[in-house]
Amino acid sequence: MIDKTVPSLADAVQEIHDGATVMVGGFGEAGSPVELIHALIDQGASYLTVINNNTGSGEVGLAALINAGRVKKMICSYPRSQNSTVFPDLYRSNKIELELVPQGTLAERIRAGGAGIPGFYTPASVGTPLADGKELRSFEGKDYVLEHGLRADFALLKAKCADRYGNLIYNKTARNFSPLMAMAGSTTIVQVAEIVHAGGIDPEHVITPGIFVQKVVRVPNPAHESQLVRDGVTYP
Amino acid sequence: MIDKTVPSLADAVQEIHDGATVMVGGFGEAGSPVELIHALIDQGASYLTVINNNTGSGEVGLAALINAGRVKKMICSYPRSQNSTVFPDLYRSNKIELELVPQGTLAERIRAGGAGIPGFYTPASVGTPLADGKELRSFEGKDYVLEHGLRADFALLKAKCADRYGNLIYNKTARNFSPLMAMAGSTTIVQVAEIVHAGGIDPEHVITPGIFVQKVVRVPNPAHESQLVRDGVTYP
Amino acid sequence: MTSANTGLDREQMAQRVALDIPDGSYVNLGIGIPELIAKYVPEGREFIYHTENGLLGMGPSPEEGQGEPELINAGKRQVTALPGAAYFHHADSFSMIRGGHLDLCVLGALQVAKNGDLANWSTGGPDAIPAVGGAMDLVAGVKQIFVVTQHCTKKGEPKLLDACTFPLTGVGVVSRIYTDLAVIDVTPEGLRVVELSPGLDFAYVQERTGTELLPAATKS
Amino acid sequence: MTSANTGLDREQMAQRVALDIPDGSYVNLGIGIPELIAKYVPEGREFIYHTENGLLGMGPSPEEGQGEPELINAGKRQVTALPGAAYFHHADSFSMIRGGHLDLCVLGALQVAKNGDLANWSTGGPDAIPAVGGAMDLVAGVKQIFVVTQHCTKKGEPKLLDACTFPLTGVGVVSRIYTDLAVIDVTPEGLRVVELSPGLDFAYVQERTGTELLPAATKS
Repeated sequence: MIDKTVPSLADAVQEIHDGATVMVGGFGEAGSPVELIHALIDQGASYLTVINNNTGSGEVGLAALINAGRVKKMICSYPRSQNSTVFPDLYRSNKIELELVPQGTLAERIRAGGAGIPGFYTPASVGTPLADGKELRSFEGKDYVLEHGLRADFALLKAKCADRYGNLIYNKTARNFSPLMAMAGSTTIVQVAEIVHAGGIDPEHVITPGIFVQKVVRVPNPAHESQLVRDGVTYP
Repeated sequence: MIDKTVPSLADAVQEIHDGATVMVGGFGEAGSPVELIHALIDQGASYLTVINNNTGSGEVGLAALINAGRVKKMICSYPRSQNSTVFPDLYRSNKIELELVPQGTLAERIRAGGAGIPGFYTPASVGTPLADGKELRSFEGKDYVLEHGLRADFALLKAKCADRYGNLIYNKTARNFSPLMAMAGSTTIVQVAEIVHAGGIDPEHVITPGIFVQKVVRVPNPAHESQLVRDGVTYP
Repeated sequence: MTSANTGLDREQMAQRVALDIPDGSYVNLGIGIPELIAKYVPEGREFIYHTENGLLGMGPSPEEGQGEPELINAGKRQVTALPGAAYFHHADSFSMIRGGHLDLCVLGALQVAKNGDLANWSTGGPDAIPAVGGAMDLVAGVKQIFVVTQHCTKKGEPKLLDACTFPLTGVGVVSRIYTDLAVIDVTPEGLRVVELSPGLDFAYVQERTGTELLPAATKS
Repeated sequence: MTSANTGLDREQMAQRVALDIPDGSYVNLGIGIPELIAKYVPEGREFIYHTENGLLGMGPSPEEGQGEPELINAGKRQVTALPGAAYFHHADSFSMIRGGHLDLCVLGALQVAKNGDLANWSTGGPDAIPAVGGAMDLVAGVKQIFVVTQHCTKKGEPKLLDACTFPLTGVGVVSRIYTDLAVIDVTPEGLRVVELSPGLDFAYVQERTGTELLPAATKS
């Protein structure tokens, strides 16, 4: 019987290796898999390349992973936060690399990676410094830039509910990048608040079909990053 | 107040002009907007370029539109049917053009058109006659072919349910190409069995957000193509 | 608050922009003053707000204590969803943007050039943390781009220029500019004043602008 | 039905393929003999069937009269959806295919070459209506491609050849071939017989094959 659930957060992140590329779901705190990230900090993998729209907040979740010195490079669209100096401090002292990608291009690159599309053309960034060194091409008289599909060894995601096949549904704007990263991660690991029986999610309502998911772990009451920051929590 | 519903099928298809490019939803009979196609036959527009995975069955729906001589060119992946000779007969006598596209490439071209992506690379068809004349490019040692986004003046679709904003949900495998064509049609026209109040579709369950839809018409009990064919119906 | 004869305040600027949005428009609002526009839908019109993190049909901020950490806008503030809303993932959201499905986007600006070039993501300074978000996708894809901004920087330097000196967000993308001092169109001839804020004259605005302004067409 | 000493019938061929599918596999089945495989899931295994028109977790044909015209497979036959199924649109479906997420696809063939080239969509005849469907996407994207086919055409011509004469579906894509006469691997050295159908000998199969067959590695 197919059953993708694993018993613990430690089991879920166990195989993430030094030097791995890791996509992390979420836009700001919405959809951020805080507990999986903390388990990854405990696990110890280093020299990671992390793909997320942002760089976390406070000193929990993604910001804590960066603060712990585990991240060699960030690929993101908006590495600033109103309540964290973790990334800016490391960036200014040349201790972390940054690949800055427009948000829509980042989303489409991740989707392309998961969809077996190695390259596509987009109008975003044409004529700006973010197109420097990239191939331009004209279609019907308008310029576009060539962008490449993006894949990752692992994707760490948060969803609302899963079944044993790994079918997922999300909560409101916590959906954001996660369905794309599920496709682009070779091993997609998801924390969910609830696990239901097969058929417990209406086949019409599934957002991420289970084929894109390898491991599911239950975290019944996930923390909200903003609450942790307000409470002055730091990790570890 | 935004209200995309129109009172009749004739109103829905009224502005389709001679020479228009028209995407028609459906894979086989599942999702085929039979009533909208029949309204288009009544309306009279000709020299159409039609994009659909197939070419219809019997002498109803898409096959009837082709049989009426309204279609100059088909873009599809599988222009054969077990119970129709309409397209094959016209094709063999050079009375209709065919652009044959692999099914996944067709889907991705339509999505790309709707998503503002003018071109992308796919491994499908490399080394086959369907790649003849197309640009090849190597990414990480593997060859891919350049394909172009596809848009249409109109998309004719069938869905299960809509609200006044044009938010759509579909029925089972009748979903197929329709959410993509909704994105790629400049004017997207949808027949639905039911129209509900705003909020009547859970925002988590919407498959096609209303921004992609321009007109909605209610067809409470849509015909099934296979039933019409069994009943010996022909249109008009 | 600014005094009446030095132009509109932020709320008035937002209100002024809202007047020009046609009924039924699909609109994306940037962070800052643009966010305020949602409060000022003119009587008899309905706008549908898109936020690029995955919501169409975005409603106003929730009542104190009623918000949800996972229902936020692109500025990461808590919002609500109106009846008829839809959630979707980022690729679908930017398909709406890149595919030309949104009617209007209103953004803030660091600089705007007379040809409609926009710079709004980086001052290019050596210590700046570059952060672009969705701005480049929005200006490349949305049908019409409005800018709403203070006419000058806090130091009094003009933001409307012959050419931007900061890194660009997009080339020739802005069609109209709303400032505390004026409403200005980007035209093939350059920046043309459409409307002066109450109590201000053309010379006053020109003095605070780094490119030659054209007077309103009807006044010429 | 064929007699025992001339090889497997269609059902037996399908059953033979099913034996080689690992537990937990995501599988796409082509039209024809491949469709029959779904009936023969070996004891203790669970396969998840994908049909490219938008369903994962496809179940068997419905009971007579219980079918739905809008719940069909890629061959346009009515099917069912199992608990844990998911519906999706065509772009997502072919993302599964092109993105390498499916473990196995079993297809029919007109011809297979010794290097794994597959021709299964057109005879290239002047009167043929070309129709490719999803075959080119499947062979380009799915991790492993099996072919199940009669060893020869109805006219007795070999389908396994040095090189295909019909238009290709994909280049070097087939890894294993199941026919009524044998199970054959595509190897760098050419086609290698893995297993002969009961009652048949190597020479009998070689006679009916248009390329040199290699004997099973264990027998050499």
